[in-house]
Amino acid sequence: MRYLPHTSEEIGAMLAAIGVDSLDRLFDSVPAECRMTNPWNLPAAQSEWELNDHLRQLAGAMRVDDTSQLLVGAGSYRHHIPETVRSLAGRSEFLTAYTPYQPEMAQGTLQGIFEYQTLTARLLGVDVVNASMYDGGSALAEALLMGLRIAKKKRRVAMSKTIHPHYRAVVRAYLQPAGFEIVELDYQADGRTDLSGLAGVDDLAAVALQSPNFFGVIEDLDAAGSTIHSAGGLFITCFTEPLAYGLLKNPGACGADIVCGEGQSFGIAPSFGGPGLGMFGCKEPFVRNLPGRLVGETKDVEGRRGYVLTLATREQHIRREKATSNICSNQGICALTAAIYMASLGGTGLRQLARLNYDKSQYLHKALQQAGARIVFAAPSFNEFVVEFPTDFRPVRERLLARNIVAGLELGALYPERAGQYLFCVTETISKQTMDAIAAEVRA
Amino acid sequence: MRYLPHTSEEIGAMLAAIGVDSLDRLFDSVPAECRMTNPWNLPAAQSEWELNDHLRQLAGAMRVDDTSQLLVGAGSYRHHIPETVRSLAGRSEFLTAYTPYQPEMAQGTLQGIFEYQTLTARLLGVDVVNASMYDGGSALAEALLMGLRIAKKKRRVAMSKTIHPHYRAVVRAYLQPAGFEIVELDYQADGRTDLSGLAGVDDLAAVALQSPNFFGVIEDLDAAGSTIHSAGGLFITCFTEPLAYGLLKNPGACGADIVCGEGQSFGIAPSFGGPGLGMFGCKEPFVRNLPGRLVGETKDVEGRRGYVLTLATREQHIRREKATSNICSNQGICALTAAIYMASLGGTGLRQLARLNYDKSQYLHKALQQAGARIVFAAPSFNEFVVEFPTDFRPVRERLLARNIVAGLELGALYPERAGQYLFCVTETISKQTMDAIAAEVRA
Amino acid sequence: LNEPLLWHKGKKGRIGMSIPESDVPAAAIDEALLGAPVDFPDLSEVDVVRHYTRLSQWNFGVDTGMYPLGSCTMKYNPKTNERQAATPAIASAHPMLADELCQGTLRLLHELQQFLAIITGLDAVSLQPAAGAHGELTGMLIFHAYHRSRGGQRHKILIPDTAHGTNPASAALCGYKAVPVKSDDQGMLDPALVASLMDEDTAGIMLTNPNTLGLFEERIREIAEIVHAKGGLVYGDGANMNAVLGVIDAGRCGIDVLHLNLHKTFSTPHGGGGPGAGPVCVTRELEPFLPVPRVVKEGEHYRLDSDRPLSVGRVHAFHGNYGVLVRAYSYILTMGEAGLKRASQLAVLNANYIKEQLKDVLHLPYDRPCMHECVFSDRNQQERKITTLDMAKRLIDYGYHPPTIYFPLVVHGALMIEPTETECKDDIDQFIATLRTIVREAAEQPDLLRQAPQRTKVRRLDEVQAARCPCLVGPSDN
Amino acid sequence: LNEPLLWHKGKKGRIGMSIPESDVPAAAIDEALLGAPVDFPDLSEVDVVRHYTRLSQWNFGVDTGMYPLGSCTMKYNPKTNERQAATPAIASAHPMLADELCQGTLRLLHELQQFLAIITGLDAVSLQPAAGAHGELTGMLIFHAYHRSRGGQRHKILIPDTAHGTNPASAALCGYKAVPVKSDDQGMLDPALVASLMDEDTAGIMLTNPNTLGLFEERIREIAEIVHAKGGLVYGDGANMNAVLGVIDAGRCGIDVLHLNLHKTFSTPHGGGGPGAGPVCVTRELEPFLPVPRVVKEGEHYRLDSDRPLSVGRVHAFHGNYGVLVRAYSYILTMGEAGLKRASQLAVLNANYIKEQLKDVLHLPYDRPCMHECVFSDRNQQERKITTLDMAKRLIDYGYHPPTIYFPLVVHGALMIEPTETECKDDIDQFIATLRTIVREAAEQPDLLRQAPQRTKVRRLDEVQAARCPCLVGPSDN
Repeated sequence: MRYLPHTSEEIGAMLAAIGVDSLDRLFDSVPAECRMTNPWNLPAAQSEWELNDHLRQLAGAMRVDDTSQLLVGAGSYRHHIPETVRSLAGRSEFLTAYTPYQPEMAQGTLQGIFEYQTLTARLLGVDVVNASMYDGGSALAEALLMGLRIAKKKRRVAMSKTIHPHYRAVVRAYLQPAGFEIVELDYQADGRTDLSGLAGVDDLAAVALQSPNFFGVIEDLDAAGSTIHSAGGLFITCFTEPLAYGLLKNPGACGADIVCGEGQSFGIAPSFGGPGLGMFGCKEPFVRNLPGRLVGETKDVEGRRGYVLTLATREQHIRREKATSNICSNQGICALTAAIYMASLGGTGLRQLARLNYDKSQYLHKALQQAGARIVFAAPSFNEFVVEFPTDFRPVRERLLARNIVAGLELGALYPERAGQYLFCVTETISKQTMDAIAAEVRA
Repeated sequence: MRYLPHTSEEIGAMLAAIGVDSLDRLFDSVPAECRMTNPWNLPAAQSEWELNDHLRQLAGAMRVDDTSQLLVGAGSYRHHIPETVRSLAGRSEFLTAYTPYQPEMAQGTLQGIFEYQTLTARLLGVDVVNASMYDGGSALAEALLMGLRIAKKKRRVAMSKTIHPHYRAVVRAYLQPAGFEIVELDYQADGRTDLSGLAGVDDLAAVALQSPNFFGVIEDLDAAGSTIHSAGGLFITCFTEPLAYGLLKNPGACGADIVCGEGQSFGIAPSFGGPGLGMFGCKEPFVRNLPGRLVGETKDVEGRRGYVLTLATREQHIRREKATSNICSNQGICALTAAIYMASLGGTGLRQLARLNYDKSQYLHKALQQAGARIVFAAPSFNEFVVEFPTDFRPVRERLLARNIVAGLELGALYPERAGQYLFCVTETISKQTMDAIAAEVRA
Repeated sequence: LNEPLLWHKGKKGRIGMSIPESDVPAAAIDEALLGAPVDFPDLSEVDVVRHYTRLSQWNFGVDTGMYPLGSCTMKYNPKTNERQAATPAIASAHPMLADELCQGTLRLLHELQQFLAIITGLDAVSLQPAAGAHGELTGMLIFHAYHRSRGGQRHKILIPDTAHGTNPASAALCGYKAVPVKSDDQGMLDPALVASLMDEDTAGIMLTNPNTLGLFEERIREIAEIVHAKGGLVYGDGANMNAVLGVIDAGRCGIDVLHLNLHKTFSTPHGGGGPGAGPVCVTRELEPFLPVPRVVKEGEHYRLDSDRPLSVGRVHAFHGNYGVLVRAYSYILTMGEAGLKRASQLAVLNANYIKEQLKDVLHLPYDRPCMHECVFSDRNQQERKITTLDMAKRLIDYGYHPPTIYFPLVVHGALMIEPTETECKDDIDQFIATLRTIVREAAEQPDLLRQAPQRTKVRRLDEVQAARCPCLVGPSDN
Repeated sequence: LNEPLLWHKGKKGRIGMSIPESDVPAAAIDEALLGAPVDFPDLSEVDVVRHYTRLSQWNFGVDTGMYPLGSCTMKYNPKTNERQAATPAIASAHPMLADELCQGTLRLLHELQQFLAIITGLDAVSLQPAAGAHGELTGMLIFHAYHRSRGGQRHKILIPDTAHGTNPASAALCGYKAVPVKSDDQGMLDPALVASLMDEDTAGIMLTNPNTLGLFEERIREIAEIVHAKGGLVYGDGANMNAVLGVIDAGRCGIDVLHLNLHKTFSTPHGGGGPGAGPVCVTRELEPFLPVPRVVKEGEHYRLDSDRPLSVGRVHAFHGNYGVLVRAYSYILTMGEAGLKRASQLAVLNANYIKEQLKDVLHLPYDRPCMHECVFSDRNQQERKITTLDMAKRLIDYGYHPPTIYFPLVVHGALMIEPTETECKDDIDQFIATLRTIVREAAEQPDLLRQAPQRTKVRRLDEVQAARCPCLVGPSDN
């Protein structure tokens, strides 16, 4: 077996040095009643070539694949990924390293993450960003927990119904066992969150909004911030499409106290939903409440600049019973990937790409309207929007699928009140030609 | 443009430092009558994503591709390539380096090539091996030129008609302008070279054989060596399938003076015929006649082991009018790839894989015989052999092609006397199932 | 060679990637929505390539050399796993599509769940947790949902001092108060002590087995019976599963919930901190509480099922770190049953060999057969005022990643060595010889250790300063 | 860190790759055919991975930093080119299949031929030559076939001292005797001198333009007319084409045959020595002599044609270094017309900028506008007995690959700097500053240079010893 280097002579010599006469005897401390007795009957070991064939077969079972034109976002976005990003993030010195507990031999990871924190902070308009969380959903849950920690005795949070339904499910799973109460805020006819209900809520630690929200609608964060702060809550925002902030005013500038979301858009393959990248930042005063790892700058004994994991006292290594969070890893290589992607785009490219997503999305917006469809929400959107068709869209969608175009996501399962409406996403990967084909098929 | 870093401000500053007022003025030394005046009308610059699509389209135009079962060798072999080989040889420190003219910053390439030379020498049974040549064909031409240099005044060489026809074409192109004479040796009914004609040839510098030869037949190198040496020629052997020497007696052990051939089988993708790897070695007394680069071991000023390019006085850098060869590059990364592959196989794996090729080839051999086909040559073969079918094979081959199986290479274009006969190759990539399918189709 | 920070490179107007030409008209946008341009540096492609190539050269990974980081299981990360995860149809798979459009990715989920159930001896698996600690949290959510379903919520949980570090925090998230359980002088849990602490307000116990001393909890079954008798559940932290593949059956041990670390036992790369994956395996009785959606197979069709009223809900927006799951699946298929079992045998062989070859020079607090890792301490070096940290840093100068230090907490000055099965005897012998050299240096030239490392890009860093005045992002106007 | 030679690693019985299980019976084999087992070391996969990962760390490539190696054009090698060349259907394409089975690969050949013809201003192209020197040889074979076709073979060829080093050897392979042509004190060829040497036994001239001094041969057209008038042909070594894309038209210059180095001008990686590719471009008149097979397009179908009676034959077993051709094709499509032309402008800008910024401290033998590279010498440093070699080695300590040294031969102690267009001004400014520092060190602390390099894995190596007692392979019984 190519991963197991031991020859039988070596095993013999090592057993002799240990003073045991067989490999089995190494496990004498495991009592019989704890032993595995059933054979596993796993599939026979496959050669590298059989494995390649097997995965090719699984890939062949995907009706939608990388050659499809995909107009679905809803928390996972197909953007172009430069070969440089794949190639650099794949360098084994990054990929096969552990958490940088020995900073002298991990300055690559550490400087890379420090740069990630910095670029992400600039993108989101916050003062500090951590070294990343699991994903957008758990990041939001952690943000609300953080809000509750900051607010000390308060036990209630609110979140908008326009937040990704899966994220809200994660929040519920995280918050309910400890007995926190969650208020869900409904949305207005224009697709933005209705904050009017907040007035009557007391004991409110924090309120969370998503922008662009699940419907693709850009929330009025400026106004929301004032309302939420007046209601005595911390203002938390989340996102699923960070590219939006290449064009739109960022949450920090709108007064958000904690900003989190999913960074998969930035150079990370969708991979059926993971690994992604929980981006997470906040205003400076809250830095010691921040969950997750942080990389900080310092100096070595000779005064040279260097980077280390820092503020670990918040973590479980040091005072395990006092830890403020159980998070003890980050999505390291994903954060580095996003940093490489952000560096490749640059400020100029970021604006240009964000603008392109917006323009293309607006193009489909209009083309569908001209084909007789209705854009459901009046508030502005970035690269996603909800559409209602004059007639049953299902056969049209099926015909488009036969042409390898995946036209939108039906909303009924997630929002019963929106059954028959579709959430469309248009990124730079979608050509005008595809959008024209969709409009033509709607008309047909 | 992402490969061109200059901003217009920078260009302005640099022009000012040079004292020229535009980029065009940098080319003032080019007279008008030498200038390019036609527009090129090249296709518009493509984005990385358009390029991906474009190559995908070219790939789509391949009727035979990586998913096909390919039973054709004839100088290019499909073997499995481990992901490790791709991944390591693709490391940019290897790939984007130049020839190791500055050995202090190229010890990776140099030690890698030194190891390549060593493993290849062991494989071929020769004393020295160079850092590689362009391919098997040009290596053979260079071997004959080397033979002529060693033999000083002699002007004649002989080569077997069982050498790959393309290699022979290359030899003719290289040798004829300088007026060297080439005798072609016919083959016997058993598929081995007929050396009886050599007796009457004088002025003979060298004789070249291929084993396994183009028909897959294993030549009797021991006997050939004696005959050739008695005729006063140097004994040169070439090969297209180095894997054979994992099982068979190597040419050095059979008395060959110069051994060369194509190393593509060792971890290098066929890539429509190139880049491949001209393997080239010889007995020790001829080392200073060897063309191409050589890496040698030496010591640094502190006595540490290190590697350098050596014996460069044979080369054109130093005494350009006296150079014994115009070769001034090697197939560096291909040689390194082959070394990684040889290291991955090891001696044990090499034997096992060679044996597997032999066994599988013998299986098809028998299956086709049982289906009524005739194995044309009686002499033993390694992983290729020539078959004649009782009836027209073309419709059978077409049906197999429809099942994505490429069954053999018709020989008429290369050997008119073998029209209607097929050269089959079986490597470890061909399953018993495929071979059974071929036999069944022949029977049908 | 130094490499500046990203924002000290570049010039406004450069670009490092291809942006497609627009094929649509520019659309109007409300100016009030627009943000200020984001202050990212503009770099060319070669700027980016060189920046990250250089950064990578300051890093040490498993591909660079031996990484005997105890508890982290830094085994070799096979290259073919990377290839499989990059399969275009899989890497581009969208997580929100209808089941019939993504049967391939669903099938892989279903098969991997089955493999992990078989391997652990438990009955049902959720692949959603994105890391070990996330698996622990999921396990605690299951404890909580289970007790709630039985009507009476509980408020405490037993956690031995030999359990993994994140266990208390994971339990706290569910409102459980951690009750510490001390290990005995053999590093073992004492059933009598557990019995004295276990009561009907205690949700159960969270233990790590093999524990963080690298020792097998021999009386686990007895302990489980005590906990079960009081209506509690047993959580087994499976982070150390690499020691006991094919040896233990978690079900027969009495474990109700167990998480695995795919980035440890199942060879997926650690990526400088993640992503990992922490699947949770449970008994049949607890299956209804697993996160949704569940992948179910109906005939030859795979389907996502969210209709599980007792479920804890979702712990991840989608299906967990799917790309990591693909790598683990690839590893399991490559190793097969015999290979996986052999891996544990050799991992334990390597650890015991190191233990035997070093225990005459390094203090071994628990001198008994270990599993896949062994724990020394710096007690023998104290007289020269050499610490575990000094020895660790000196190993760097010899080209090794240091072992885990100062963990587990129950050993003062711990040095926890886990070689893994992918290290060969030659390399282990060389590592042993190096540590013996360092021990000699500690006695004869202790300053060599205190000044280490010397050959790295930076030397020892001021961590106190970093934490006192945190500098977590670069300056914003440059 | 050191890394032993491969054969000092491993243990008999290990394996580093997957070998399929046999699904057929073992066949009989004549024992007389069998060889002794080959003495390769047996290694595990991780042994192999670490060995080559470490070796790679001792190397310096374009991705590592600036590589201003004159005449070699070490520009950035785009990553997307690697992806395209690895396209499975292309990388696995077999070269002996019928045309209708491989239309995709044939189309690429045909299009690339057309692109290169357009770019050079010549009419027909063969992609078969596997390197620049191979292209030269092919060019000489064409010269030879051309003269033979006209009935009279010729025996001499003119080769300026500013031509590339391999030119004489390439010509010698065709039996031509090289007649050297001295350049004038401006580094230029003098038409009068050419006229005096050219006769009807001379096959033609082989010149390099821009020449190896980085200067454009201004009187090339006049020279070509002289050669043509005597029935000779003009070979243009296009290795320096990176300077003049879109500027010169080889046809209008009077060049009959020209080779390109795809691994220079067209960005394909050098691979530590190869593979390169050296396509040959010719005038319509010489097309019949190009190597076979030719790719021809008939309607929408591509076909290989070998029926060319005047052809020089084959110079490669198949289609040349096809994988390299794919990369060049990818580069041309990415750059487009404007991008390629811009590349030459910026390459020349960078070289002239360096020349201007250094000529006050380094001796510049030919002080005139250069093309894409500039040539200094060590004359100013001679008084301190500091050589070009010393300065080059000192650059290594500062993290740069040194320029080309001691070439071209017409400049004593030459230091030949070619920055290429992919280096940005910041990095060039830093390089200039470093060279200025080294010049200062040469005056003030010359031993720093003589002892350089200090920071590399090995220091200066004994090349004399290596050549005197060559050790070209490792010992065989270890």
